[in-house]
Amino acid sequence: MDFLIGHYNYWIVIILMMVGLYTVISRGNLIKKIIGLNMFQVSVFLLYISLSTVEGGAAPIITEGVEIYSNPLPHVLILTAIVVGVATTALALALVVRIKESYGTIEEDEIHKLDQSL
Amino acid sequence: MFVAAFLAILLSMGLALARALSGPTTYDRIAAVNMFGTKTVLLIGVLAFFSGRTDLLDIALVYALINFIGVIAALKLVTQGNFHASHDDRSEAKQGDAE
Amino acid sequence: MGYHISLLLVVVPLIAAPVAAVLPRGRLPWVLSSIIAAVCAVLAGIQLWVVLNEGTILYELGGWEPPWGIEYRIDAVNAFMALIVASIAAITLPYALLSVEREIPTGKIPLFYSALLLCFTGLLGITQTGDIFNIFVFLEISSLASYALISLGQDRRAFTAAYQYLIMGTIGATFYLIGIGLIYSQTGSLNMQDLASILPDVQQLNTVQTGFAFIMVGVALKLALFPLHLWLPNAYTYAPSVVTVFLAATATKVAVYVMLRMLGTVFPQGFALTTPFEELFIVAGMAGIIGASIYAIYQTNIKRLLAYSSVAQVGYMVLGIGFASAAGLTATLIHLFNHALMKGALFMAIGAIIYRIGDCRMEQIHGLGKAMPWTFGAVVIGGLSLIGVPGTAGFISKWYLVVAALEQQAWISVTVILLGSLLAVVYVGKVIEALYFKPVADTNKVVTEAPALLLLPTWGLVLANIYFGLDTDLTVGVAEKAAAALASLAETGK
Amino acid sequence: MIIDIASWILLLAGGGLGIVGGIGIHRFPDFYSRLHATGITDTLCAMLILLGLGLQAGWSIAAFKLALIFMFLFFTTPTASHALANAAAHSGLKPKLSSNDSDKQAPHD
Amino acid sequence: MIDIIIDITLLTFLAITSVAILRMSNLFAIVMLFGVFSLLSAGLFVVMDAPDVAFTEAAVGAGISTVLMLATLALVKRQQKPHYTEETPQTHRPWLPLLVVIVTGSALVYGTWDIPAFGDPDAPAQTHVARYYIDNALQETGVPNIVTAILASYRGFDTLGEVAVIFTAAVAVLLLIGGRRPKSPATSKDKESKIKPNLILRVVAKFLIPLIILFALYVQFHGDFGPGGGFQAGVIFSAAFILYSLVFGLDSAEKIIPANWLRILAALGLLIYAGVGIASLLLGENYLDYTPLGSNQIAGQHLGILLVELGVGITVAAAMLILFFAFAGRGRD
Repeated sequence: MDFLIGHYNYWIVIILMMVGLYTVISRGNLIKKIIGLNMFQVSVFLLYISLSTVEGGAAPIITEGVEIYSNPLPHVLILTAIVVGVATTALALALVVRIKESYGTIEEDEIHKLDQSL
Repeated sequence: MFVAAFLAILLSMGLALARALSGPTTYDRIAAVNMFGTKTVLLIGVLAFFSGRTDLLDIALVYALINFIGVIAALKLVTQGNFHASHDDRSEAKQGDAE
Repeated sequence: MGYHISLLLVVVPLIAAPVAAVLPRGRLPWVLSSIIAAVCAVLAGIQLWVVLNEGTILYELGGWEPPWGIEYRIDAVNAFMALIVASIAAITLPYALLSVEREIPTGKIPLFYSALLLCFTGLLGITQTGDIFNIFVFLEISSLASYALISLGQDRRAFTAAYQYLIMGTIGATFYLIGIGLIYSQTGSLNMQDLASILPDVQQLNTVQTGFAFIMVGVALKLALFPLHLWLPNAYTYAPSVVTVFLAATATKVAVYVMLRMLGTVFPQGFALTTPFEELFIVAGMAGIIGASIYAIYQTNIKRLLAYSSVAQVGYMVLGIGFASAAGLTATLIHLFNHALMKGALFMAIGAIIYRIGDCRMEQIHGLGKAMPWTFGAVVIGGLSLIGVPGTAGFISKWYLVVAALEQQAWISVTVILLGSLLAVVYVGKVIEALYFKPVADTNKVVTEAPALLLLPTWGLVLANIYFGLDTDLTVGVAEKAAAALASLAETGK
Repeated sequence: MIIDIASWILLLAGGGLGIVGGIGIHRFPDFYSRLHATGITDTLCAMLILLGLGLQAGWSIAAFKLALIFMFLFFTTPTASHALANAAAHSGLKPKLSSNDSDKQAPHD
Repeated sequence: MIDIIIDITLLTFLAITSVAILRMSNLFAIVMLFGVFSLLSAGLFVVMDAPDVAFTEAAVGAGISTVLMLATLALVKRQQKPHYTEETPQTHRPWLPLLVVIVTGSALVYGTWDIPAFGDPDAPAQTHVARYYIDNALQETGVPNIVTAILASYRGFDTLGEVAVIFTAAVAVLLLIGGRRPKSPATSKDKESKIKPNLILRVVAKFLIPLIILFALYVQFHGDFGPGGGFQAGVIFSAAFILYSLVFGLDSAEKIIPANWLRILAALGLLIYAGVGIASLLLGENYLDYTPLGSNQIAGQHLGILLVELGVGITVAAAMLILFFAFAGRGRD
């Protein structure tokens, strides 16, 4: 039981990651792929923050009378990773806009067909 | 007592989520997402007092703000179909499709 | 001030990038970028000299001792890689001026150079740092910049190529991030040296092994290891010429470096042997050499042909890593350098062709060998180097690779390496045949030699190919020292 | 003590309203009645809970922040509901009692 | 105990949402649900004692990303295709992705089998480097918020890289969809003369925007003591202008902040950050060592962190606005 509670977070996070990854690699719609990629990344953030949690800990802001803090280092790493995530998303969306403008579609299959027929 | 509030909020979050998933119209989803967001704000507010870290209220504040902007943006997309006009110039958006 | 060189190498282009973005249109952004690249190449040269003569450079960023702060720890490997990246950039930028003016809309040129500088910063940042998370950050700077640069190609397929690269690259980076997280959960550290001292005690844990696997897969995606190479051919084919030159000569090389660093420094030596990874490296390397070379033979677009050949060359490098010996590592490092020279030269020559005739499909260049003798001379010598003809740089790297394979008595690998060269003869032969032995395509336009500003950098690299094929003291000497640095660090586990 | 009890009551009432709203958004037959359920209970529920928390906070910076959140929600929830209903009505969504509205009928432009 | 219940409930909600996103085909609904996904994960970050991360994820994931996705949907539907928001159903080769996912997932389950239990205070992650920060950050930097101390000082170079990443994104998006055609004055005049029916929204927005900007300033300068800092403040600041632009139109927003100013500001923020490092070099210390900036270590660190956070805030705010304006302005005639 302890093992289960101790790992519940990780396993749900793994499920989330895999749903995200599956969305990226199995769907043909370019926007949906990006959303899947985002879900994948956010789940990785959850993994990191799960690693940083300490039982009975408080947020890592030094306060009088608080002894136990959660681990601040993964927080910092994930702050950076979130920024990287939004940067990637913005760039990917911009590419989708351009693809739509030049191909008229955002479906992978149709784009592939258009390229073949060239 | 906080526990009761938590449970109530979680329950209504679940119900809102169910509506957001089931639709059926786009507006239903937006309304449900908005409600979900409000409940998240409250959850964090209660959490802030439960754990005695009132710093967390800043986050609740950001949630409220983001929720508002998200809803406005979604509405703008649904009603106008573009992001550059000022709000509710509907007629223009309809003919603006040709490039 | 000498002490700060390793840092300035990264910060100087980082500061130049935002400046370039706000400069007015015209040639000013190009002037700035060229100066910066030249400065960096000089700095990288000094850095290598200092490292070789005075030993490892340590630099504590923010003045915080590692592992609390981020640390630069420059040994021969870092310095060697930084020199490759910086000197390629310094040669590419003079070449860029005309090619960019032809291929990029005028209004976007300042931003183009800004993105190029950012990409350059990211690559240098990866080579310099001694912190595994810092690698991730700079990896993303260079990746984001390169997605944008690739998408600027003239064909609309550039957008899809960039998109595909973005998706696969981000999955790779995220895998790398997962790997770091898992390693961190069992070690509590992000500093490479610190990890190297902690990991031997925990290396039998599932978490560490899985973390290692995720890091390797993530990096393999970035370096386009066969069969994870799917993004590369399109990206190289449709990117603007300059971008192809720069990325082909540097980006995958830096990813190979990250893999080397992880295997050699961070993880205990022999760690890869406890997992099925060693075999995987050799198998993937061999599959890459054969598979990608065969693909290359069937291409009709020269850029695409060379892109597949790049995938094959990555196979050689990974094969060298797979031997897990000092000789193998030396061969990999030599090939890193030589391949940067030959692919740089080849893609520059292709860029010059595109500059003149706007295309680089096989049927378009039929019989042009006489019209553009210098450009196609560069193609021929680059091609010979790719095959590994004695007297060219390519021969040296193949030679050391074969020696490393013989040392292990890996006969299959030796066969594959030779077979790879044979296949290279076929695809390079196809290009040369088209150039000199096919009748001129019946277009009426008169094709003249490419402008000198394009030819000079190209021939710079071509001559380097020949020079480093004859005089091996520099490359082999440095590569041996670098390989020794990797191997010895790991052996003592310090 | 009195304040504590009052705050508990407010919290509970807010929580109860939240559930009612949740059931409402789930059970009502069409969009407008569902909006009615969320829009009204949401605002009141949020106010009650924030007020309950405010009593806990006393006069402090926390109370000020609560007031700000309160203001935000007070303005945003009804505005959003209003805009939403407005948009739905303009787009031709009719209040009706059948539940087989499909997504496709939702006007996208 | 209640912590764990909330944690588990929110995780379950997340799992449900993610599966729903995978299965749905209406892109608009997917984007809305992604907003929920992001908000939920931000809620989880709060529960797991990571307020700074929650702050950022809410502002960026639920805020900026969602708005950008909606803006993209608006652009993507422009050619009249009846089902622009529907993705076409997938039929081909479903087994390969499934195989990849199963292999990766199993590897992760294998990998987390002997990972320290959730919340274990003796895990290696908690005891090595992190311990040092918790014990010494306040004395060495004078900043009670350890996250800020690490972000801006101990790992300040990472953050410089992060600012460079966001700057790269701005450059990249400008390269891709920034160059918009000059608009004909006639159409914008048309817009001015239109009746503006949604009065309530306008009034409320006018009232809220100053408050939001005030809040952004508070977050910017309060980051040393509570959750927040340059990054979050930058996003909130840009949110105020995004709201303005949504309600009053892009043209009016661009009148307040012209596009080329934004480009200069984004570059300026990055230069401020990098420049602080150069200042430490000139004062004879290592790059980004803030100590020589002040009379003693604490004062120097304080000033350094303040300046650096300012640089972050400026670049982030400008870059976010560049992103939004580029998407919103695309396709404007």
